[in-house]
Amino acid sequence: MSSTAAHYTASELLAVMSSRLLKDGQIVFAGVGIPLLAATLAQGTHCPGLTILFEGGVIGPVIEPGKLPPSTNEQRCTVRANMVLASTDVLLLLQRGYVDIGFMGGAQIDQYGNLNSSFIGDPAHPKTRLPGTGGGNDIASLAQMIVAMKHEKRRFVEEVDFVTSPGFLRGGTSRRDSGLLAGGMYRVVTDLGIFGFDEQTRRMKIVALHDGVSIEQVQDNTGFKLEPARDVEVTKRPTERELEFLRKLDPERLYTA
Amino acid sequence: MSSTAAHYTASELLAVMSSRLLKDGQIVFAGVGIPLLAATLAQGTHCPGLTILFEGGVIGPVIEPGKLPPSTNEQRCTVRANMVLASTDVLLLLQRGYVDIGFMGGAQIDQYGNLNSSFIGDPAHPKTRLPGTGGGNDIASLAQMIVAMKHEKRRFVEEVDFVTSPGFLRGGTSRRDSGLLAGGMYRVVTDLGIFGFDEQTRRMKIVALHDGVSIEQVQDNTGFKLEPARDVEVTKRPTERELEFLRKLDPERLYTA
Amino acid sequence: MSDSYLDLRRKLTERDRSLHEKVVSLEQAAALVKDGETVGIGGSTLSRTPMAMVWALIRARKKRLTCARGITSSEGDWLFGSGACDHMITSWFSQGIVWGVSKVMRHYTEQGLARFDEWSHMAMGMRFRAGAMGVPFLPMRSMLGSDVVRQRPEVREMECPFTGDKLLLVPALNPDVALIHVQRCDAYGNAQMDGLQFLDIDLAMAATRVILTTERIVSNGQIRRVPDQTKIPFFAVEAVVEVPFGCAPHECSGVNEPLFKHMDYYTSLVNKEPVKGMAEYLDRYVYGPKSWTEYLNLLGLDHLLEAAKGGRSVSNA
Amino acid sequence: MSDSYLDLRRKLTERDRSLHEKVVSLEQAAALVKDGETVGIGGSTLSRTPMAMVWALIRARKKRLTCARGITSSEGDWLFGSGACDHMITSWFSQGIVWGVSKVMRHYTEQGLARFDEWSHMAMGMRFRAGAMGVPFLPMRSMLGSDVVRQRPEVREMECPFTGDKLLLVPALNPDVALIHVQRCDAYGNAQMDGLQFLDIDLAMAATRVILTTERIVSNGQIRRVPDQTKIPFFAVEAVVEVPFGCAPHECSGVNEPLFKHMDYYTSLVNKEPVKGMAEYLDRYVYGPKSWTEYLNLLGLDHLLEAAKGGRSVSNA
Repeated sequence: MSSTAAHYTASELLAVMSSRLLKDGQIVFAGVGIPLLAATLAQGTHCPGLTILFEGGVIGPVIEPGKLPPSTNEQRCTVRANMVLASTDVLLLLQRGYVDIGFMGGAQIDQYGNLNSSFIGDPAHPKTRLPGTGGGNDIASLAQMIVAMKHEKRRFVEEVDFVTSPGFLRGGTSRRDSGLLAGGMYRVVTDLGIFGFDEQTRRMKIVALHDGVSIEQVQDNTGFKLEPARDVEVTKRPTERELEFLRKLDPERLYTA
Repeated sequence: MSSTAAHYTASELLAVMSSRLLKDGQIVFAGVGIPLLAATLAQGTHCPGLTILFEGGVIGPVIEPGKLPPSTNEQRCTVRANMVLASTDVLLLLQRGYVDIGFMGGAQIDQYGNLNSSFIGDPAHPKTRLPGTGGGNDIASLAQMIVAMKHEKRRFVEEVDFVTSPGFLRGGTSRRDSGLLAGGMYRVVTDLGIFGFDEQTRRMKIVALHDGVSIEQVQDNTGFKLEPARDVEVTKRPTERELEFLRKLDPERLYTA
Repeated sequence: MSDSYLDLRRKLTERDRSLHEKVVSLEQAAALVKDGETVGIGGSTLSRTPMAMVWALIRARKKRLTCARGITSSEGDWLFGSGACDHMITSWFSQGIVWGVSKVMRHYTEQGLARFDEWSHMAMGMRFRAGAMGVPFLPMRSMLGSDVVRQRPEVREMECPFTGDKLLLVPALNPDVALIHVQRCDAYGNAQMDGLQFLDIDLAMAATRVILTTERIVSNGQIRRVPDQTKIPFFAVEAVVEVPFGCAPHECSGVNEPLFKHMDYYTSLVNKEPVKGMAEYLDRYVYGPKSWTEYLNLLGLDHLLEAAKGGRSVSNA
Repeated sequence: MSDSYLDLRRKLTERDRSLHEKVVSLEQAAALVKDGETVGIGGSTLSRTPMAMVWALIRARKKRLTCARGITSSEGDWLFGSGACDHMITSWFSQGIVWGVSKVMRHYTEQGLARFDEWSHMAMGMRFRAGAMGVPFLPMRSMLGSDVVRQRPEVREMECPFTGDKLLLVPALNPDVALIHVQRCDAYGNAQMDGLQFLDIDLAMAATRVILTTERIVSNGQIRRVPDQTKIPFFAVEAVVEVPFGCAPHECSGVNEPLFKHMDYYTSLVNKEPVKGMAEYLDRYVYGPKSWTEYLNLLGLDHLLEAAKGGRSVSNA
């Protein structure tokens, strides 16, 4: 491994690890930031046939290095796309079942994979009003999810203050019982490891650790008890090729600093 | 009155009389044949600001003399239109309330203005299976209606074999009770006269007779009892200008023979 | 039609939805349709009917298809008369207003040989739209009170929980396959269409898979230059067939007007004797020719070019 | 919002829906919006925001507006900060992802000075679509189970009478007026738009009346040459205002990219002191200039031309 590959930021690690979870031929509903970088990286490496959808109403755009869109509702998202359609209709593709993976970032997540981007504190008298769901609730309600986020104790809480985007709600069959028949949390990717959810309890578990990270370190940074899966793997460090691709894509380090 | 105006066909009479019922600025959902001729004639005479909608998905086309469309789902309908949209969406304009008048022909009508274009005889074992509703049911359910048709006893029946396009159903408040909150039959135009519907009973009544037509003659050609309105008017004969316009519009006499 | 929500989703995920070439022949496309399937037919009345594909299905001797279309014209005659289809779901079924009532439709429905389920045109639109949206129904305000609704045990009436209004709920219609003809698409199936869209976009998204026929295949680069003109995304499409004049004798907007003389000949032949006339027509025009091009030749190049002149010039006005 | 079906229809019929010219000034258009009305805002986040119209409403000292938009950006700040609006109905409300959480939104919502009703983005789309379709609700499958739905007494859950699935019914949203910016329209209001449509078409048809701002007014003849490109019909439109760069400092597809430097300046100013910073900004940029052109001048011609270069070249790739 070269010296370039030896140095990378936490964001670069997130992007690389997430990209490796994507499979060729998948249709991925991506947010801007790490998800878009990761999906574009996947296209450039092992997934030439991956299709990106944007919430603004875009199918299959080409992301130009150095011209990352500032939101999924901006004209840069439409560059050399295969199709541009109404936002409602691109969201309905989730409901129809056309989307393999919903891929977004997260501010706060709990043991059942529920995400909060609405309120810190009591929603009736919030300490902080956050921007809200956007399409996050729809994506998380209707597709298999990958979430990429920094691993901090204040972000990994036992129970989120507010379920903006549903994971497995209160675990067990509660998601399906609520009427959410499809989708659900698949993986959470952090700068410490990769996490999945138990098939029965739907609680978060450790699937893999990044090189040099211990289970204790993960547990210390998590606000609830994390069980390891039967065989916790160790991920392979980002390669030079992956990092070069990312740095070309985001030369100003808007999302990878 | 010139000698040209003295001679006209029953179809020409229908087109002229119907056109005079239209008001400037109205939005008219028109079928091909007499309705389209009448609406175009109205545009050329007293309604320059009349807008025609077609079931295929057209707003505000310009009908070229000699190039009448063979159906409302044909490209000739789109010529110099203001907008072309999905059929479902043009039909939804009826439901939204954007259409002042639905205007169509009829094969069989009853005393409450119900139209049949589906079955002659028992629907379970029909003597004749007719083509069906198309958008007729939607138009009659959602807009004020003008119907233009030949006045024959077999077409003006006490009760239609099958209610394809609803008039006032079984009279009284039955239309509204069925959930049809808006619209309803406004006028039936025939080669004998113009007919409306009683505000209470919703039975058909005579509003006007064409020049030289008697109430007896109308009753003889009608399969149910027709009450005259309080003041039955006599319509003014088609003018030379109206007939010339129609003959220029349909030089091959496809619809006016 | 009675697939559960998860079944409908599963059927989509079973297909290869990556951006890949899917250009095939008419015969190969016909082989993708199985006997007994529900087939949604694009276009309306005489317009943008995927006639070449219907022709190919009949030649491939399909059986027991259930077909659904907004408004049904002579392609419905063909489907009933050939025995390919014994069940039409549509709002209107004849050959076209100018030819009166189809005697072929009458023969098959009045004799109980085939089924014609009548819905209002908007109801057909709502059923495809519900299917496209991934919901089991949509609410609407027409068809209520009429005998059309009394013939349709598939619907439900409800009292609106918000307003108390009476509403009609029509169930989603998710065909196994949709046949759609467009003016142009790329080899992956990104389709752009001109003029009237009819119900085609909802139909495409409601169906489990789409077979596209197209006047011409253009490059993906051409599609990507105007992505806001793409109406059907490649991942909904299973096969692409390039078929010039693929709607003849019906029209294709900007390409050709209907071949009226052929339609006149056709309707007089089959309406005189619905069974024998249709057998004669199918033998000569559907089973007889070796290819779609030979079929077009039978229609007559002069007639075709005249119709094409009318089609191309429609927006000159 | 609680109008009955017949009330909604009546409001449409009260308008002159004939094909007539309706070009007015920004000030005249602003006078068409009444205090307390519900205003739907077209575009999304930083794109095709009808900023000139929002600017004009604030200058006209509108009060107690309820505003609804798919995704809300700095125009929401302006509306809260100016006192024109005390109630936003939207799925997301900040200045844009790159600037973090809006301190203006936080100040007004956390202090209870204004209301921010949160719906999922698709729910906003469904609410406008229901309004556009003339139905009181549409069914959907997201928001269920989440706390977002628990905050929304407006919705109903139902068990599907066809499938038994649990569904969420969201009520139609029919704004009194919709503000929509397009690349071009004619003097009658036939509007054509390029690129992302967002929720605008449903919003236009849901609203009782539409105020269009447009980069340029084209002839009706130009519209009629490509009627399948018209997205909003003239009869939905009450007023047309020609406003070049009418979305600045936001973007308009093919016209200009966002004016990022101005947005950076704006966010740093208002997020430092949400009330005082906003007052300063509004004084300088909204109340101060004599005209929209003078406002553009304040943004800086160099900045504007740079953004226009980016906007025009976006499809060159």
